[in-house]
Amino acid sequence: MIEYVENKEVIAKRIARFFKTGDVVNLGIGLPTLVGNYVPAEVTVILQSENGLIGLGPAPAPGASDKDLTNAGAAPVTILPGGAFFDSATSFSIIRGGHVDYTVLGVLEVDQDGNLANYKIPGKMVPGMGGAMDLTTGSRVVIAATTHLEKSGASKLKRRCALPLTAAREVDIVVTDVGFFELMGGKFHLIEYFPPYTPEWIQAHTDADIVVREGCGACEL
Amino acid sequence: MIEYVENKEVIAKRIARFFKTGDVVNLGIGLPTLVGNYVPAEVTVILQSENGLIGLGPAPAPGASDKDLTNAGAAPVTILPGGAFFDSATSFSIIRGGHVDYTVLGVLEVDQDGNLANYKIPGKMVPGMGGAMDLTTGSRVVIAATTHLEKSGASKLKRRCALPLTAAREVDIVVTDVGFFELMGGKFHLIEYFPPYTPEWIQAHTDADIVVREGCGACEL
Amino acid sequence: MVSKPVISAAEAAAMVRPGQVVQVGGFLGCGSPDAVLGALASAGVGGLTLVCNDTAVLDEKNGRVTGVAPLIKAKAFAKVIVSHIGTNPETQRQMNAGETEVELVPQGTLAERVRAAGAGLGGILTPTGVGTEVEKGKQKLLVGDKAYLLEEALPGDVALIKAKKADKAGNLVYAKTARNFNPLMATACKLVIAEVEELVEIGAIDPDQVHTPSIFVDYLVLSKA
Amino acid sequence: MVSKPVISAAEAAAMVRPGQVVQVGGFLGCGSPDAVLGALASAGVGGLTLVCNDTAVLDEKNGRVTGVAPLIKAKAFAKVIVSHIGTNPETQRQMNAGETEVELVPQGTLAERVRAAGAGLGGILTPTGVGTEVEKGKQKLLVGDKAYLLEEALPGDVALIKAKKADKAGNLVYAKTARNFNPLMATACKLVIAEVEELVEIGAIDPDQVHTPSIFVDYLVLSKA
Repeated sequence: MIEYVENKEVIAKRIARFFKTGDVVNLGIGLPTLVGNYVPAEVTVILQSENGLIGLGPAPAPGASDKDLTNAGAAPVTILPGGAFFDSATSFSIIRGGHVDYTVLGVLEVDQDGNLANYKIPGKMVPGMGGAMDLTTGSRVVIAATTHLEKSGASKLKRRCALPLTAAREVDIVVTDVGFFELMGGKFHLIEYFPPYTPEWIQAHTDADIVVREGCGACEL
Repeated sequence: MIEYVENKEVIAKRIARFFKTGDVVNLGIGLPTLVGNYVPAEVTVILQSENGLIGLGPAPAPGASDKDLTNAGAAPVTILPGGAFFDSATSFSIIRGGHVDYTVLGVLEVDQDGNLANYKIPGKMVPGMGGAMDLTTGSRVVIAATTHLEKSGASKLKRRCALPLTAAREVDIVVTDVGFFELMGGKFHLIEYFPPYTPEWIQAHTDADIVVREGCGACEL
Repeated sequence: MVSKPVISAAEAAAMVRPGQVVQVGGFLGCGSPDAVLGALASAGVGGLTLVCNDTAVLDEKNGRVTGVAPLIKAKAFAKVIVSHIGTNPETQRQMNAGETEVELVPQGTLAERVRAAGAGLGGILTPTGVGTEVEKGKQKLLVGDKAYLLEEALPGDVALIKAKKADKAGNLVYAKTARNFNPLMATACKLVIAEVEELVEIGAIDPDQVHTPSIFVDYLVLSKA
Repeated sequence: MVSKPVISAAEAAAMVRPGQVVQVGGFLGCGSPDAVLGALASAGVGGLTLVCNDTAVLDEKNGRVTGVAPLIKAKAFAKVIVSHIGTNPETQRQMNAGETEVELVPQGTLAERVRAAGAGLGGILTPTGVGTEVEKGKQKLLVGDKAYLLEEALPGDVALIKAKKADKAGNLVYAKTARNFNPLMATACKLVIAEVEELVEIGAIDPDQVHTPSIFVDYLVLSKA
């Protein structure tokens, strides 16, 4: 009997492995931000932040923050040598224009048609979409990052999103703490599972159509 | 008997008097460029050039030209302190966005409905519209600058343009070497005449409907 | 070049009339014209429509109140047009209580709508929002075989923006990510008031490095006057 | 940051394939990538579509031949999409003789169409050209009570652009009016080759003063290599 234990590090670690040197990546607020901590030292990704910079660096040393230099979550950040600042129109030209390779974002719901909801629970919580709709529309690869189950035990991967959509059929990859999935033909295709979870456990605990891709293997993270 | 003698200086001098300090002005290639020579010393206009600068200065001293600094006619120019350079999208945002007060441009034909033709004589000469269509669409006041008669003696002011239009109903003011006209209600309204020409001479030598505005007076230039 | 009047934050705030559409620069407070916004909150003007990236941060427990948040609290706005309200719970409360109308716009669409107004365009065709609630009430057009929403230009009456530096003619230079919507709003409004930290002589800014040309700017306010 | 390959003008020219849409920066030759254009003329590629502000200056009598003019003379283009051909009589001759197709586009519309392609927009609504021959074959739309033409995005295969300075990552800074269409074309094409006069180390350009961020640029060519 496998017990589910939420594990955000596993998600961040697996996502970090997708990137190769030179890729332009936008990491959403929250869980996706963790991905930056696990990019291998030999890979140089270029981080974009939609509030207006490319070449995002690590958090500043204590006391060294600059009121004019924040990320899209208003946290103080730094810029790496060779980075650049620009206005919001240029920022979203970069995003919508297809110049971002990967966008990683958090999820309220994601379904097997590649739909994603994360900006609005009508009547309850309405943070707004911010840049997420443009990011999912424009990025070459959209990665949804999410724990596999709600605290309640409900599946975050759905047959069909019930909440208002942030992105219609835009999600390419979903990485949870039990495995990584590609979206294709209206199904979640399991590409890798993260032990102790097994393909059987994943199918039993996901309220959606899952295909175990030929060659699907275990991935230790 | 008054004999018509082409006089471009008169046109340039009269146009220069329209401006007040702070006005943003675009002067087209050719005759309109002369206007810059006659702006009164106490008036500071801001000249815009659609190839990407604001704060156009005088021609450089001989030997001091910069290959990277030209006007829209590819002539070497200078920039005044407080000027700025920008790309072509920004340049036309300034123009189309209504941030240019006056545009002065040359004419093949201008008619009493405010139509203007200056970019194409089908089968003969097709220079292209360059920035003229945007300039006439976006500028607050469009001034057409033209000699009153062709070399042939034909009227440049028409009832209806025969050539393909650069601007449809966009011309506000026409200044020729015999007088200055406002376009209103499908007629040329004569506001000032330039002696030795008289309102009667102008009406007799213009193939269009001319109203002599009440208070129309002589203007010595 | 012609010099622009340098006025106080209070004088700037007094130019904002009830019912106007006010575009305010800043991204969660970074790059907001705080002195002018403070004066505007004191002036107590109401019934405004806000165009801004977000309604900034209202987290009084932790002492973090940024950008337009005090004006939200003071109910200066009848309507807000923004991409994000998640860091200002008061906006959401007012929305749910029917006190303030909230129009949520994707951030890139908001940027293009403001830019389009400044550029004299009627609007733009964006793929963003197709297949979502954002497409409600909008024209959908095909270009080639791809669907786009027609998003209309969004002009304003007054732009309250923030730059790092101005010359006396009003040429502006922004700093780092405090740039965001500021240069766009400078083009899109009838009246443009720029708050700056530093004022330099005309000619002191390299014309290749001007972010907002002077002709867009009507008044200057010094952040600490 | 990742460094971009520095290649020769001939290597750059060899990347342009027959039949491609080539966007070339420059305004009557000011800000054109002359070394790359020279190599392209030597390479003798044909059947291209040119997107450029104009067809530059061809005035051999007075020794003035700039920008794309030699390529026009060499009949490299099956089609040119430009705002102006008045300073290159050979373009007009080829047009009248039916040798080259010429599409004239208002300059501001050309700038927005190129920008729209780079920005992932399907197109823009512009008032420019309403009531003229430019509106032929285009959708006319009302926003409020004003008429606009729908002008579609204009993407390219290859951008040949010119900047004053690059760092090794490919961040670009333009000089004066040599900027013109260059930054727009950098965003709108699959392959972007930037000719520069000066190459500096990564970190030597202030990130607030970058005109074209490095991610748009694929290759660098030194003007005098």
